[in-house]
Amino acid sequence: MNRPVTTEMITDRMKEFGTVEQVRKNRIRVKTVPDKLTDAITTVQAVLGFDRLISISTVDNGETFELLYHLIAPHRLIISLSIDLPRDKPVTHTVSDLLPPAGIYERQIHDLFGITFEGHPDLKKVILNEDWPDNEYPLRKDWKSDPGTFYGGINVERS
Amino acid sequence: MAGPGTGISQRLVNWARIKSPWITVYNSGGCNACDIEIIACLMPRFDVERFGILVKGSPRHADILIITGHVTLKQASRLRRVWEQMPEPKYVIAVGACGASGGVFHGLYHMMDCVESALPVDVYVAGCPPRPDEIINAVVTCLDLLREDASHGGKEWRQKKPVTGMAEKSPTVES
Amino acid sequence: MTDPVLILLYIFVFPGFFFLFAYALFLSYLDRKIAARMQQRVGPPFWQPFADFIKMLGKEVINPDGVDVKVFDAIPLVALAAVMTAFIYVPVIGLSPVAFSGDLVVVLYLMTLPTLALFLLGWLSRNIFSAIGGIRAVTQLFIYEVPFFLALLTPAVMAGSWSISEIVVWQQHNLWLVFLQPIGFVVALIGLQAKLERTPFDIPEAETEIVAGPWTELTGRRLALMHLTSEVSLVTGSALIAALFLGGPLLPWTLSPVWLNVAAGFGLFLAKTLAVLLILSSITVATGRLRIDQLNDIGWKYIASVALVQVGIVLVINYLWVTP
Amino acid sequence: MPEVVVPIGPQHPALKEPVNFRVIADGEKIVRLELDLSYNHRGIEKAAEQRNFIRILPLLERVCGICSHSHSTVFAKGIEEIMGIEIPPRARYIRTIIAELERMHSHLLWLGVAAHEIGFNTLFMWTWRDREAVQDTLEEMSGNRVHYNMNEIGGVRCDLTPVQVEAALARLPNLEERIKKYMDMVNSEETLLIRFRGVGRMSKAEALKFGAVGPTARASGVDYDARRDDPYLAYAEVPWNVVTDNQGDVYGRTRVRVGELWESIQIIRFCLENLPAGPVRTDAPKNAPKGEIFSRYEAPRGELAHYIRTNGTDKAERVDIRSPTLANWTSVAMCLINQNLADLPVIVAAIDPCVSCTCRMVVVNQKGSTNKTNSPDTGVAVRDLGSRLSRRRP
Repeated sequence: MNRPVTTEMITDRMKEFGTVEQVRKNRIRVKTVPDKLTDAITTVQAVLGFDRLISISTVDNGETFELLYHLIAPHRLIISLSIDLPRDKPVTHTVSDLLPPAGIYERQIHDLFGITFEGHPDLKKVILNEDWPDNEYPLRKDWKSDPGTFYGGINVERS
Repeated sequence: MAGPGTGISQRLVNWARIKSPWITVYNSGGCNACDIEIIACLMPRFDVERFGILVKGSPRHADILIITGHVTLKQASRLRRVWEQMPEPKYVIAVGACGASGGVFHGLYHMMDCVESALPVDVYVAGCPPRPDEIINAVVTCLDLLREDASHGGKEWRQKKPVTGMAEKSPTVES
Repeated sequence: MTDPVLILLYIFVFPGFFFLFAYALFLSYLDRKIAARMQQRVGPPFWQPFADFIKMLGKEVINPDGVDVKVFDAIPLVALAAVMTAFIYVPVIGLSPVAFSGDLVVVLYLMTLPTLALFLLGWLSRNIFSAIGGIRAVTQLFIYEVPFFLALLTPAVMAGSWSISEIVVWQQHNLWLVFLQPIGFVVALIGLQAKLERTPFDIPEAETEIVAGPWTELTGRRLALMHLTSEVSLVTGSALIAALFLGGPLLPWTLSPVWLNVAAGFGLFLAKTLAVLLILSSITVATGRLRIDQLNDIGWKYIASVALVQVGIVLVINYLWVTP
Repeated sequence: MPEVVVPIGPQHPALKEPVNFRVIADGEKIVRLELDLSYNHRGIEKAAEQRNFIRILPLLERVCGICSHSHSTVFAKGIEEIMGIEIPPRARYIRTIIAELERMHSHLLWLGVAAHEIGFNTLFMWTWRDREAVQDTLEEMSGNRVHYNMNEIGGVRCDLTPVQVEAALARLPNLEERIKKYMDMVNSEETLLIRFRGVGRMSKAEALKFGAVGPTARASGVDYDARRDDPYLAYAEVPWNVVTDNQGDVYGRTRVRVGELWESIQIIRFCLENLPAGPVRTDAPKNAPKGEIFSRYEAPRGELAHYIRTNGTDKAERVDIRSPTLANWTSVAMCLINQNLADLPVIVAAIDPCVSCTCRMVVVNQKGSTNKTNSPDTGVAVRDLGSRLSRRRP
């Protein structure tokens, strides 16, 4: 990058993808729509020099799932692209071709939240026991673990 | 020669079993704090080799199986399989609060609740994580159990009520 | 020394099997103690190897399914027998009564049997780790065998006879061979370290890569016998090197009463084997494990060529020295 | 030799923690690798949503035994920023001291385990003997050798008395001299060099592409360090510098870690010498206002990130833990292609995996073949044990 990238540059560059707000000194949060996500990431990677995906965080806020993609750049600014997915059809396109580490995080999110990522090379059950029933997604808010017998016959509310 | 437990050769074998207990460590899903405390036992400060305790890689060579951490669902069958691979006079030590009751992770959804639910445990060690000298003390109590069992001819006399869930349908490991 | 009862006594009791069993356990204890003290640990007590051996005998024997149990039991016995008979030919108190010209070759052959036994055990126990361990044991055998034999046969060439006892007698009149052939001595030590599969060369039994290599499926008495084989071959190897290079158990001058002479010879034998053991232990402590392909490079490029150079030097010396 | 599948299973002497590798090896060369990490999945994030801010810190500390202070500090730091409270300077210094002591004991532990992987047990014994000095200091300060439980929302649980400060300062010179010895041992010891140099090499571009973090990335020249990029606790006021190396292989990672050991000692000495006076904690409100934060921390293994969202109650609505080893698994899978089978423990140990942190993720690596690969679990059929215990919603 010939000239240092400033937050103003990022905010006006990303305006076209959705509402941009500066959360903290070096944190920028962009709220976009699922289908604009892939080219948002490509512009961020190509133009603004964000080269590393830190992580993908997911939050279940009632009627939608919110996915946040955090990227970092050599100039120490962090951008978080967030998208909302409807609860009944949580489907979005994978980004693991653009960012290889995303392959890991997407499989985890699929397992714990049930969000399917199209085009993911190998979206299989990953972190739960082989015998875990398929349509149970533990990290969803409405999922309560089986208040059944605590092992040994003592009834305990299980978190 | 007198009964099983009193012959000269039997006493020699008992002496040898007490003098050279070989252990193998299995982390069945814990936070590996207990693991690093067990490895600290081998180090120059708490050197356990002076008691003849060696850490062996494969369960085939070990007498005592030390389990650290609680048992996650996925670990249950593998833990059971490792336990079955050990040759007979074998003992199990469950280390830490996780081994006894699941500790901080008690009641989480991807976990069985204590080591006892997967296999019969002989000695528990309190602490999260227990200090290395407490772990050595656990091995010593395990050896006392061994000395008592030798005089009664095996572990059966001491086996309390069969472990719930395990006895009524012992898991068939498909060969 | 031709009285059969005395020979039987020699083979079975004193420098024979009973003494060898006790001395092997003692050397194993010393080896672990030296290694522990060098790592600033206290180290095991005196009776530890004996307790390990008896405990392993008392353990349950598990036969992995699909394994021919009779063969699985026979192999450790064959390995132990081979190494123990090799010890008879090495002079312990004076010259060995059963020595014949060419017993050096017999001893070297008998010393390689444990490695083949390890390979068979690894291959038989149908476990992926032991199979890989077995293959590594044999590949390592090819690498260190040539330089080891070269290093041990040059003393025979210099002393002009293939019997260990005669080499020892030859060394009484001339210098010890360790001064005449220092390179041969070093190569022999490295070869012995590789034959006993100790740390720089313990690739077959690499504890952190393939669980326990060929030893994985051994339990109970088989494990006890294989441990004993490795300890006995430690004794035989160090006694062999002590005899060939450090002058063996004979004093340069003979003391008046015969029993004092024999006792002094035995003391020399103990001192020399302990010296060799100290060198081997410090090598074990000071180095980490090599990879099989690195061992291949080092083995053939350096050790084998150095051994050849040693043979060349010996031939030249022989040629100059013999002709008056 | 046809392709051989070598399962390095959950129970393996090289791996101190349960991770399952299915290595497809052709002779001694590794062709493909499938990891299965989910043995340690405990469901901590689900439990974290049910615990208030006092009960959550012990749980978060036990995500991983070796970097326990990291997890509780990154969470406490995030919540304090959401609440907008400022912890007293003395508490910041004490947290930095404990953080750096934990980094030292983690790196010394790692150096020993790496030497053990190649069979060099002497260094294993020596490094762990010196680690006992760090453990004693931690035990004096916090009462426990591994889980220190020093953190509290709004400050530190217990203060450092002058006697403890003197005792800690007295131990530093001996540690410094030992670390100097390890530094030239790592550089000159032939038996280490022959097994570490040129093994598991990763270029800077690959490190960035596969998202490597911490010493693994810094050994390939990637200059990221959360302590300097997002200065937190007392790192802004302490003179220290980031250790990077451009070797990119296991040897480079060893040098970076030993260099960081040296830096930690200087940080600890600086913090201990000018420890500001004053209170140790401020009283924090019971509920956190509605908000979210992406709080980052430089754990011994790499950059640890917690995404915390609060909803005005005294419980966190969502805690998303992304641990450093989780990011390193992709890069280690790539480094392992066509290396020797004998090098697998060394390369895996080189990223200092803390499987308890990564209670997620199977990474499946493709070696140019078709993208479609799977990871059948080698475990035994679990019909009998697992199915009876799995959870059915009523």
